[in-house]
Amino acid sequence: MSHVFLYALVGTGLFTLGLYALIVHTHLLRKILAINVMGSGVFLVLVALAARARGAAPDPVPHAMVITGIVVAVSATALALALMVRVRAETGRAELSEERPE
Amino acid sequence: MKKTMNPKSMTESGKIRTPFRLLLMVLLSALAAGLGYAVSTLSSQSPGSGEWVAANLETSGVSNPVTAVLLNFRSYDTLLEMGVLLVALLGVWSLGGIPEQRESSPGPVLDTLSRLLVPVLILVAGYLLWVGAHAPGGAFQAGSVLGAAGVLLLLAGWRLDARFAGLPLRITLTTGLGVFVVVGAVLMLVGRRLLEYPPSFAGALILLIEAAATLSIGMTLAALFLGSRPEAGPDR
Amino acid sequence: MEAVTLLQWAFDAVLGFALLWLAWRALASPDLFLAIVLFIAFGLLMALAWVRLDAPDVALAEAAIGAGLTGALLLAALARLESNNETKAAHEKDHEPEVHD
Amino acid sequence: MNWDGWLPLLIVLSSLSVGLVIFFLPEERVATRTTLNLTGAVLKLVLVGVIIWGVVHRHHYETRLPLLPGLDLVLRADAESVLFVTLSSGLWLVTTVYAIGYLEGSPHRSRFFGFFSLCVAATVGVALAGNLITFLLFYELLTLATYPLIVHRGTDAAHQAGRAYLTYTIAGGALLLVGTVWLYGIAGSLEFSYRGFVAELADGHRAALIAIFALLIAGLAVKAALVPFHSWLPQAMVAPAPVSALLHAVAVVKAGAFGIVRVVYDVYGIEFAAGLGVTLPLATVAAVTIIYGSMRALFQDDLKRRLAFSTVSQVSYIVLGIALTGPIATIGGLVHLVHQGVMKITLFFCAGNLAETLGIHKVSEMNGVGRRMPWTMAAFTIGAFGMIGAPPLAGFISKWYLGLGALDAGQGWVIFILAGSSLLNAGYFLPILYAAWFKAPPDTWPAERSFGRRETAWALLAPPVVTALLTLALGLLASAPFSPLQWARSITTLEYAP
Amino acid sequence: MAAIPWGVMAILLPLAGAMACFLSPRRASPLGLITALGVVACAAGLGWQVAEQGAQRYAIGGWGAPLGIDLYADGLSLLMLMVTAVVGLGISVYSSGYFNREKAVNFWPLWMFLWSALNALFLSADIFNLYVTLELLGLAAVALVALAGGADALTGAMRYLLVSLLGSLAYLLGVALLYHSFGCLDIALLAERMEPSPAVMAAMGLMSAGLLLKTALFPLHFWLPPAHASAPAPVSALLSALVVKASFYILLRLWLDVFPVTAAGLGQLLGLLGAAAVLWGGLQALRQTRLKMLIAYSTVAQLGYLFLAFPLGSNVAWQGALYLLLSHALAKAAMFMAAGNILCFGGHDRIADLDRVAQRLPLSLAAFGLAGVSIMGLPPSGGFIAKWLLLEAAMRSGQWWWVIILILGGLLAAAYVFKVIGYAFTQAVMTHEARAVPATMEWAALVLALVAILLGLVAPWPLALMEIGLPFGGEAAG
Repeated sequence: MSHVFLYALVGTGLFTLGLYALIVHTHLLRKILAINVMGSGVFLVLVALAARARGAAPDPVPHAMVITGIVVAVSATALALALMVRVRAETGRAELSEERPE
Repeated sequence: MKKTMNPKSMTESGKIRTPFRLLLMVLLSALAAGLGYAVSTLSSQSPGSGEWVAANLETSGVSNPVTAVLLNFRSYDTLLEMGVLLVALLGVWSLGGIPEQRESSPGPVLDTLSRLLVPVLILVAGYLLWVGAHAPGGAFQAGSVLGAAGVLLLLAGWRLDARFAGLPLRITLTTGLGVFVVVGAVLMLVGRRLLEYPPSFAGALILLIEAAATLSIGMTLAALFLGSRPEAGPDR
Repeated sequence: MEAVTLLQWAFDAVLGFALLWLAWRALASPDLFLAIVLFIAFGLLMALAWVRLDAPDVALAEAAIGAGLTGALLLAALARLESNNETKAAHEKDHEPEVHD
Repeated sequence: MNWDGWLPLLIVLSSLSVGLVIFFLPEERVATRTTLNLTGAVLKLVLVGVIIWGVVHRHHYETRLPLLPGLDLVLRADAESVLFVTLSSGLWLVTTVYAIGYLEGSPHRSRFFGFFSLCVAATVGVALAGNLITFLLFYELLTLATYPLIVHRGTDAAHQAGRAYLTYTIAGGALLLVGTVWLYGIAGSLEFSYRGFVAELADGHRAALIAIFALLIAGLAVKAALVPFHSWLPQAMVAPAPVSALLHAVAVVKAGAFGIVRVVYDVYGIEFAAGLGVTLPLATVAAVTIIYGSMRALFQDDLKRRLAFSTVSQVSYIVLGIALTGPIATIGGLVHLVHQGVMKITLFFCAGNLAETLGIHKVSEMNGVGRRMPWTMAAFTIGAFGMIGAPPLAGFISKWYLGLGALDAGQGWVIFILAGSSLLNAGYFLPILYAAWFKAPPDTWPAERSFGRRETAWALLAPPVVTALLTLALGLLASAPFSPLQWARSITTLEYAP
Repeated sequence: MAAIPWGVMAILLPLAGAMACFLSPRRASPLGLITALGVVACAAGLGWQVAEQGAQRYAIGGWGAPLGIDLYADGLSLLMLMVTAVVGLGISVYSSGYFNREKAVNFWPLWMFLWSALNALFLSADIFNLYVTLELLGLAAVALVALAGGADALTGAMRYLLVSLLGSLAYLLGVALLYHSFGCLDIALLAERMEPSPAVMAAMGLMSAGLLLKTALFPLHFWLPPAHASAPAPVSALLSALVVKASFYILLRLWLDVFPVTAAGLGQLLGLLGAAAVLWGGLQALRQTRLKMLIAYSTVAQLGYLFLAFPLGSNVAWQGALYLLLSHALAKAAMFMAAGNILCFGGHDRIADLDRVAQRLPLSLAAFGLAGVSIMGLPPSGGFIAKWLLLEAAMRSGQWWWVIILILGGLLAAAYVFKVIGYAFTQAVMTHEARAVPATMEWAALVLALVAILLGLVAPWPLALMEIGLPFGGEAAG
C-alpha cells in the first residue's frame, strides 16, 4: 500500500460524494458543481494509480487522459452554465421542473 | 460519516424526502465501499504503457512524455477534443440572448491589473507552449493561460472590435482544429496514415499544431466566458 | 527517512481529507457564492495533489483551467443569475433556494 | 430464368403497382384512374388465365426471393392457390366496376382506390404464398390495407368499426406469428406441400404441434370470423358497399378461410391432423358458428348487418368441409370457398344498390322494392336462393357435397347442422324476398336518386347481374371441365394419400 | 496498405464540414448538404472495402495499440455507420427546409460535429477515445436540443446534459479501472488480457450503468421523452434514431468483446429491464396527448427490445437486436420528421386535434404510417425481420416468456400508432390557413420510412454484412 491508493480512495470518495449531491440538490449550479467534483474524483483515480510503480516515473498516458478530461470538463461546464442561465431566464428558476412527465 | 452528521443537509432540500435520502446514502456508501475495495485490490505494480511511451519517445519529436502522448501517440484524442471545445462554444452561442453581465465600470484597480497582467500572461503562455516539448507545459496549459488573459481583458471592459468579431474571430477559433485536420489530411495525401508524422518533422509539426491550438483554446475559453456571440459588423 | 515518510503520509492524509471536506462544503453550502469560492479552493488543492502525484502537467492544467477558468465561469454565471433578479426577495430565494421549502 | 419464375410475382405486382400509382393521382383525374383500375384488373385476369392454362399443362410457376437466411419469399401456383386466385381476381374486376360507379363524386377516391388495389394485391399474395411466412406477410399486409377502407368514411361508427377490426386482426396476426415462429423452430421449414410436412415430427412434438395448430387456427379464425372471433365483421359493414364485398367475398374473410385450408392440408396434412385429433374440435367450432351466425342474422333489421351475420355462418361451411376428414367433404368445403364468394358478393352489391338508389338500409324498408328495382332484386333473389341451397344454384352443390361428405366421414350429426342452417337461411332470406316482391311499395323511398329510365347506374347494376348469372352457371355447369367443382376434385386427389 | 482510408474520411469530412459551416454561416445549408453527400460516399466506400476485404483495422499515427489509437471496422460498426449515413442524409435534406436562416447558422456546424462524433464512435477501437467521442456527441446533442428555445426544450436540454455528463463520468471511471488493471485501452487487447477481478467487475458495473443511462433503458429513461419531444423535429429524429444507439453500440461492444460473459444473471436483469421498458414505454406512449411525446415514449419502448438480446445471447438474437436498431433508426427518424411536418403545418401536435391537419398532409401521414408498420413489427418491414429473429432466438433457447413481451410490445405499438393514423380518416374540414410544408421535408420523411420498409425485403444483405469480422462471436451465420 502506498500513498497512491490513499489518493485513489479519495478519488472514489469524491465521485460518490458528487453523485450524492447531484441527486439530492435541486439548484442547477450545485448540480454543475457536483458533476465537476465527480470529474475530479475520476481524474484523481486515474492519475493516482499511474504513480503506482515505486521509484519509476509515473505512466504519462493517464496524465494525458486527465488533461483531455479537464478540457472536456471545462467545455461541458461552460455549456451547462450558459444553459442554466437560459433556463433561469425562461422559467424564473434555476431548477429542473419537478413535474416529470411520467 | 461526516455527511450523515450534518443536520443542515437534511433540511436543505425539502423536495427530496428524508427516507429517500437515507436510502440513497446507504446505497452510495455501499457504492463507495465497493469502489474503494475494487481500487484497493489492484496490484501495486503498474501494468501501464509507460514503457512503450518511453521506448518511442525519441521518435515522437518531443521529450516531455505527456506532450508526446497528447500530440503524437494519442493525438487523435486531442484532435477530437478541440472539437469538443468548439462544440461547447457553438452551443453557448446558439443559446443566444444571454443577458450581458452588468455593465459596471471595471474600476481602476482591475483596469491597472489587467494592463499589467495581460502582457505577462501572454508571455507566460508563449513560454509554456515552447517549453511543453521537453518540460511540463504545452498547448492546453498555454491556451488556458491565454484564456485567462482574455478573461481579464473582458473583465476590464474590453470588447473585440466589431471588425474582427466576424470571420476573423471565427477563423481564430477554428485554427486549432483546422490545422490539426489539415496536418492529418496532408499526411494522408503524401501516403502516410492519419497524423503519422515523419520523425524528422514531428517536432515542428507538433509545435505548429500546438501553436494553433493554443490560440484557439485561449480564444475559445475567453469566448465561453463572455457567453454571447460577439456582435459582428454589418457584414461578416 | 522514516520521519520523512511519516511526514509525507501525514501530508497526504491531510490533503485527502481537506479535498473531501472542501468538496462536501462546496456542495452543501447554502450560499452559492461561498460554494463557488470553496470549489475554487478545492481546485487549487487538487493542483497540489497533482504535484504530489508527480503530475506537473496536470497540475498546471488544473490550476489554469480547473480552478481559474472554471471559477471565473461559475462566478460569471452566478452574477448573471443574480442580475436576473428584480426583487430582493427573489434574490434571497436564489441564494438559498432550498431552505424555505 | 424464364417467365415461369416471375409470373406469380407479376400477378401480385399488377395490382400493387396500380395501387401505388393511384395514390399519387390527383383527385380529379377520374378517367386515368378508371383506366388504370380496369387495366390492372383485366391484366391480372389474363395472367391468371395463363397460369390456369399452365398449371393444367404441368408448368411449374414459382417465384422465390430470399427473405431471411433459410427462409424465402415464395409465390407459387399450386392447385389451391389457383382456385383462390381465380376467385379473387375474377371478383375483383366486377367489384372494381361496381366501386367506380358507387363512389362517383365522393371525396378521397385516389386514397380509396389505392388501398383497394393494395388490398387485392395482398389477397393474391395470400393465395399464391408458397410457405407460411409468405402467407403471414401478405396476411398482415391485407390487415393494413383493409383498415383505411373500413374507416374510409371517417364517421364515428367507421372509426369504431376500424378499431374493432384492428383489435381482432392484429391480435390474430400476433397469434399466427407466434405459431409460425414456433413451428419454424421445430420443423426448420415452412414450405407448403401436399399432405403437409410436419408428420415426421409427430414423435417428440405431439403436444407442441397441437398447441401450434391452435395458435395458427386461432390467428386465422379471426379473419374467417369464426365464433368467438366474429364480432368485428358485422361492425365493419358501416364501410362502403364495395368494401363489404371485398371483406365478405373477395379478400379478408376468404383469406382467413383459405389460411385454414393451407394449415390443415398443406402444413399438417388432413390425415395427420385428424390423427392428431385437432380436426374434430375445428369442425365443432365451425358447426357452432354456422348455427350461431344464422340465428343472429334472423333478428337483424339492418340489411347489411343481416348479410354480415349470414357471412359468419356461411364461411364456416368452408371450414366445416375442410375439417371433416374425407375427400367428399373436402370437395364441398373448397367449392364453397368459390360459391359463397360469388353469391355473397351479389347480395352485397344489391344491398349497396338499394342504399345508393333509394336510401334503403333496413329490411323493413324493402316493401315492394322489387317493382321499383326489378333487376337488382332479381339478382338478389338468385343470390338468396343460392345461399339457402336451392337447386340448381351454386349453393346447392356445396351443401350436397358437404352432406355427402359428412356421411362419408361418419359424422352424421353434421346433416342436422346443415338442415337446421338451411331452415334458418330460409327464415332470414324468404321474408325479405316476400316483402320485396309481394308487399305494396311505400309512397316515397327514404332517399331516392333518379337515374332516368334505368333503375340505377349501369356500373351498379351490371356487377350484381353478372354475379347472379355466375351463381346460376356454377350450379348448372358444375360438372363442366374447369368448373370449381372439378378443380376441387383434383385438389382432393392430391391431398389424400392414394 | 494503399487502400483509401474511407473510415478516416468519414470522420474528418464532417469535421471539415462543421468548420466550413461555421466559417461561412451564409452558405451553411449548401455546405452541409454537400458534406452529407460526401459522408454517404465515404460510408459506401467503407462498405465496399469491408465487404471485399473483411474487417479493417487502421492505426492512427502509425503507432498501433497499445500505444496509439486504432480504428476498427467490422460488420457491426459498418452497419452503424451506414445507417447513420442514410438517416443523416435524410436529416440533412429535411433540415435544409426546416430551419430558418438564423437557426440554420447554429444547426449545421453542430450537426456536422455530431455526425463526425457518431462516425468516430462507431469506428473507434479504444475505450478512452470512445469517451472523447461520447462527450463530443453529448455536448453537440444537448446544444441541438436547446436550439428549439423555450422552457420545455431548455429544461429538457439541461436535464439531458446532466444525465449525459453523469453517464460519461461513470464510463470514464470504468475506463480508469480497466486501464490500471491491464495497462491498455484497445478493445481487442483488453479482450485478450481480460481476467475477472473485483476491479473488472466494478468497471463493468460503472461502464454499463453509465451507458445504460445514456441509452435510456427503463428505469433510467426519465430524461429522454422531454428532451426528444421538445427538440426541433430533425434533432428529435437524430437523437432517437442515432444518438441513443451510440451508447448502446459501446455497451454491445464491451459486452461482446471485453467483459467475460459469465454474468448470465446480469443478462437476465438487462432483459427484464428491457421487457419493462417495452411495456412501460408502450403504455406511456398510448397515454400521451402530444404526438412528439408519443413518439418519444415509443423510443423508450423500442430501446427495450434491444436488451432482450442480452439474456438470449445467441447469434440470432444479436442479429435481431441489431436489425431492430437499424430499422428503428430509419423508422423513428421518419416518424419524428412526419410529426415535425404536422407541427409545422398545423402549428400544434395535439393528437386529439390532428384530424384537421393529418389529411392535408398525405405524404407525411404515409411516412408516419409506413414507419409505424416497422415500429409495430408487421411485415414487410425491417421491424418485422428483427422481431422474427428475436422470436426465433427466444423460441430456440426455450425462454418463451420473451415471446410474450415481444408480442405484447407489438400490440401496444399497434395501438399507439393507429391512435394517430385513425385521425387521417375524418370528415373534419380544415378551418384555418395552414403554413405550407416544403416538399423536401415531406419526401425526406417518406423516403426514410420506405427504406425502413425496404429493410424487410432485403434482409439477407445486411445480415451478411453483419457477420463480417464475426462481431457476435465465432458462431456461424444462420
